[in-house]
Amino acid sequence: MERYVYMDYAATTPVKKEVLEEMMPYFTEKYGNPSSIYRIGRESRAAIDEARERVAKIIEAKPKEIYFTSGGSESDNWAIKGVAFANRDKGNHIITSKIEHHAVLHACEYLEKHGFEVTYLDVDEYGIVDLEQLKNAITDKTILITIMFANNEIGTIQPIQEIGKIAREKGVYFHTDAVQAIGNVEIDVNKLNIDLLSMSAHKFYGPKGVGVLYIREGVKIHPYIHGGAQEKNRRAGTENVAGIVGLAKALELAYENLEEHNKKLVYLRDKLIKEVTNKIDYVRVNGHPEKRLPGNVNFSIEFVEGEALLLSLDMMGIAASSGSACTSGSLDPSHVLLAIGLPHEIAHGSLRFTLGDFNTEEDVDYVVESLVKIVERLREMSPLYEN
Amino acid sequence: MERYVYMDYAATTPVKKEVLEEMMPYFTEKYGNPSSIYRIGRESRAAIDEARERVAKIIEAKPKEIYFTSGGSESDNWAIKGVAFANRDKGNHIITSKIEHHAVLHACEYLEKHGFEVTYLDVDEYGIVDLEQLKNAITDKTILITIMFANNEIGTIQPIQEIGKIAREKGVYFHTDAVQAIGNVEIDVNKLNIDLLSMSAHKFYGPKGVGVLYIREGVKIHPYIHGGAQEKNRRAGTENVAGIVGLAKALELAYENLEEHNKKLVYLRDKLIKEVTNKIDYVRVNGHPEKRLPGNVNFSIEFVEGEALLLSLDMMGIAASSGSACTSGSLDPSHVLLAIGLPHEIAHGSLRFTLGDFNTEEDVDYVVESLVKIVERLREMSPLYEN
Amino acid sequence: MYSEKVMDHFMNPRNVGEIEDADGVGQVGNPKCGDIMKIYLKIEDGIIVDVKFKTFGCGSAIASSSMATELIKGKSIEEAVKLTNKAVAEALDGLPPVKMHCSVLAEQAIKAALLDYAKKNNVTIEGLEDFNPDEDPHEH
Amino acid sequence: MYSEKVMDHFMNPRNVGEIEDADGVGQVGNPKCGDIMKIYLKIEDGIIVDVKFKTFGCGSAIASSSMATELIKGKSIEEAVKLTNKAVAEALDGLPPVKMHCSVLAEQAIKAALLDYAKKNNVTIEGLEDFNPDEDPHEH
Ligand SMILES: Cc1ncc(COP(=O)(O)O)c(C=O)c1O
Ligand SMILES: Cc1ncc(COP(=O)(O)O)c(C=O)c1O
Ligand code: FES
Ligand code: FES
Repeated sequence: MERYVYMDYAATTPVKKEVLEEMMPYFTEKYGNPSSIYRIGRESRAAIDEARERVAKIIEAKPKEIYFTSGGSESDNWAIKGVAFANRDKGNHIITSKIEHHAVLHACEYLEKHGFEVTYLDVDEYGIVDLEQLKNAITDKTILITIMFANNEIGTIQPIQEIGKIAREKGVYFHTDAVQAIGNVEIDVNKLNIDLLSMSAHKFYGPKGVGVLYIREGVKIHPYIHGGAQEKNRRAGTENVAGIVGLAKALELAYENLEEHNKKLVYLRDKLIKEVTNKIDYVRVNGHPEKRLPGNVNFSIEFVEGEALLLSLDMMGIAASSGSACTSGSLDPSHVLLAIGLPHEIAHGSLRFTLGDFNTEEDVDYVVESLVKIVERLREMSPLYEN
Repeated sequence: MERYVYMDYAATTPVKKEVLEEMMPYFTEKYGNPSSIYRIGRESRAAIDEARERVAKIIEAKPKEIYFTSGGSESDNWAIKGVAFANRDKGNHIITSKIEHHAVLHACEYLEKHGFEVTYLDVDEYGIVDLEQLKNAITDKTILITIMFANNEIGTIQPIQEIGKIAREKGVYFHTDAVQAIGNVEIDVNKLNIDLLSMSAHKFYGPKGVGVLYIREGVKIHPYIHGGAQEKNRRAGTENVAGIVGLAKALELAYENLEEHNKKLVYLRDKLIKEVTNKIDYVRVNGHPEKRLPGNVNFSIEFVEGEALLLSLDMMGIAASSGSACTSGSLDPSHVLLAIGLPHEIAHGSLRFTLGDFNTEEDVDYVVESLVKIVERLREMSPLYEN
Repeated sequence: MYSEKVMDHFMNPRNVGEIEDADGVGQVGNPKCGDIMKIYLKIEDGIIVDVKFKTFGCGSAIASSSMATELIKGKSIEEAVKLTNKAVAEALDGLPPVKMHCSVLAEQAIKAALLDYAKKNNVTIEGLEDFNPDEDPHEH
Repeated sequence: MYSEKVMDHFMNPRNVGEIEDADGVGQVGNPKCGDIMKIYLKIEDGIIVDVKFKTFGCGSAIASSSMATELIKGKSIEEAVKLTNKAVAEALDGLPPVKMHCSVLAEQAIKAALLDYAKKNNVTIEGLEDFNPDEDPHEH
């Protein structure tokens, strides 16, 4: 099988050529420590400061509100635990949703063991949080609302503006895990009343191991990694200069022709959904029909199991995922699919395709064609399927 | 001034060509998420597993005891806070030294705010911790001893084996910040009774933004970054595959011809010390005469101030540092120099040269020659100097 | 992740299907856990002359079914009842630790089919005394 | 980090040295803090006809001394006493925030030298009433 079709862009992306090119000098010639006073140190410092400005511009933030981290998971942990411990005197209540990424959920669970109370909001069948439940959940002990911008499994985009408005009106900080949304959706932290926002470069054609936490000026938050004076004394550790430069460049590229990019992805996405649902019976499309990420497709294919689907696809040279790539070590069905009301047996047959910049219409055709064969084969083996 | 002499290898190092070469494929072709089941995901997983084995071998650990992090600061924070909170039921006392890196000191200070007690051991004039004081400090509430392997400013190497022995005898966990030592000193975690050890790739010709925490099997420690199941559920976040591969390669190279490398550095180091102390009066060499890192030189030059020295050196194309590069945002003299008993006014005139693989004898000559001129010029301006 | 043997038995499973007039049929697993294994046995003179399976489950569940059926085909009931999940996993050149329970499923499905045979024919099979087909082999 | 002007005044400082028979000498700072600034003034008919400095301190302290002496040379006492640290920093095209106090040091050293002149000559200089040369401009 010569063909290789990567359709797991939500798991990670390749670094774009232009991004890698900007990164390269910072490994070898421009290797100075940004905290150093001499020329090559100042050059690294300047590169980071410039990256900070480039990132800030895209989300309409101030450069000094951008903090570089080691990725989405660190950003989520920092945002949630950092705000929680810094505002302990104000209250101990946090609101999140049932379909957050594990970086958010497990940070919240950790806080529950340390005297905090967490409300996990329900979502509807499409994966959208219940705004009334949110409003009712807020008490005078609530210090943080953390709701993801877009879901990594089913692609559902939350009503972030409304959530931001509610949070602002009640004087509660609002953090959003935008790891999946950034690069696919326009984000203006001011219009949306976002106080903290997480990103991760490898989800938008940047390198792995670098991310951002946006922290609105004035937000009370503790540092999470203590040590040197980097990042204005808020995030210690010698800066990953090459990674930071790569992140900024990748983000710029993503927003350079966002509209075109999204138009193409939506076209491919809808084609994939249409053809698969036409050609295979007992298939369900998970997530919201319109409020979804441009590249996200999430099916439940009855009577077959997700890993068996993935393995078969891999044998045909197709890369896809079942549930979140981050938790494929686990055998339990995805908490997201259960939260939108799928029965266990159907959740087990879930299959996620996430399209990206390098996918073509032929890729979609090939995936449809392959999937039809694979499902047929697996269903023939399945004791649950009667044809 | 055409010449450029980098003598700040303790601040950071360039990535070696061979290291970068091994990293490159993981940015573009081999970009799969290591948690993914398909081919390019499994290839990334295999690369990480291999890196883990390569690192383990060098410090005589088991591969499963190696955890990849975002750098030395995260490793230190994780080791200290992770052990502290996981062993809270056993005790709340931690022992460290006065000359640790800020990543250790500030993590300890954070714990002091959260109900822990910390003993900061004194050091002698050479920067060596007092073993008697250590023994006496241990109580039945002591859960962790964290002492750095080698100091980043003055290069002093601690009696790690003795410290490990004391810790083991008393049943207390022993963490060592080996960020400066690794790549310069042979380390066998078993012989030295080390339970946890931090490293950072960019200090040994690897990339910035990736590190290791070695955790001996059986050590009770909490995860620090919560989320996905990566690193056996102990450190969440999509792995920095390229960085991890680079770290392993760089570490291997460092130990490939350690003896030769060290011989060369010691020769250059001793030459630099000898010539500077011969040609400039009122100069003090800080740190231990023998128990010091092969590349470390730390002077105190009286009647002149450190930053003025650095700026002048930079104008001559020489990169050096004063105190720790990580804290050059601060105006206070280094806590390390104060701890070894230097008066403030002398600490302010401190100057660190750290030699590395790309330095030559000509570099040393040029530095000596330049420094003589610079000190003369600055002393002429100084109201403290009478000639 | 998986050995070549596992992938071979997953992609080209042996003995897939049903036996219309099976002498023993066993089903274990639970669709809620994402796995069901059903084994059909044809037994003549104490010998398993034919065996088929249907499996809803992950790759290693399918491979384990395939391998397990191969291992008991043509064997006596006494031999079949002694088949352990370890033997199945070993024959597949190993399974990842989190996937060992898929081989347990295969062992149990065969035992369940043998138990069904024993009940239908009013015989007892040594080694099945403690077997409970409804026990869940999953730790998750 | 530093402007070109700062680097120029650091590398080629103006008015370095001492004045043997100075009419006013001021010294501020503290070696413990890593900075001492000493200013020598030669004053004739209320005009600063010559000024020299010696400084132990960082790059911006040296540059500030150099710039400050340039700014008051040839000026009247009244003008000199009005010299602010801001004016020094501005003339240097700015200083990093953490280094602003180095310019304060320069302002104070000049005031201290003027005070010394006033005391020696038994005059009062308007604008020096509240000046205390021993106040530490460092926040650290
Ligand atoms: C002794 C020591 N520990 C920890 C660190 C922190 O490492 P990093 O900056 O890579 O996080 C450093 C370097 O800055 C160091 O020298
Ligand atoms: C929504 C979401 N949040 C957080 C993360 C964690 O990001 P990273 O793996 O880069 O730490 C991911 C990706 O795995 C994600 O999809
Ligand atoms: S059948 Fe449960 S994971 Fe294989
Ligand atoms: S004189 Fe104190 S830092 Fe400049």
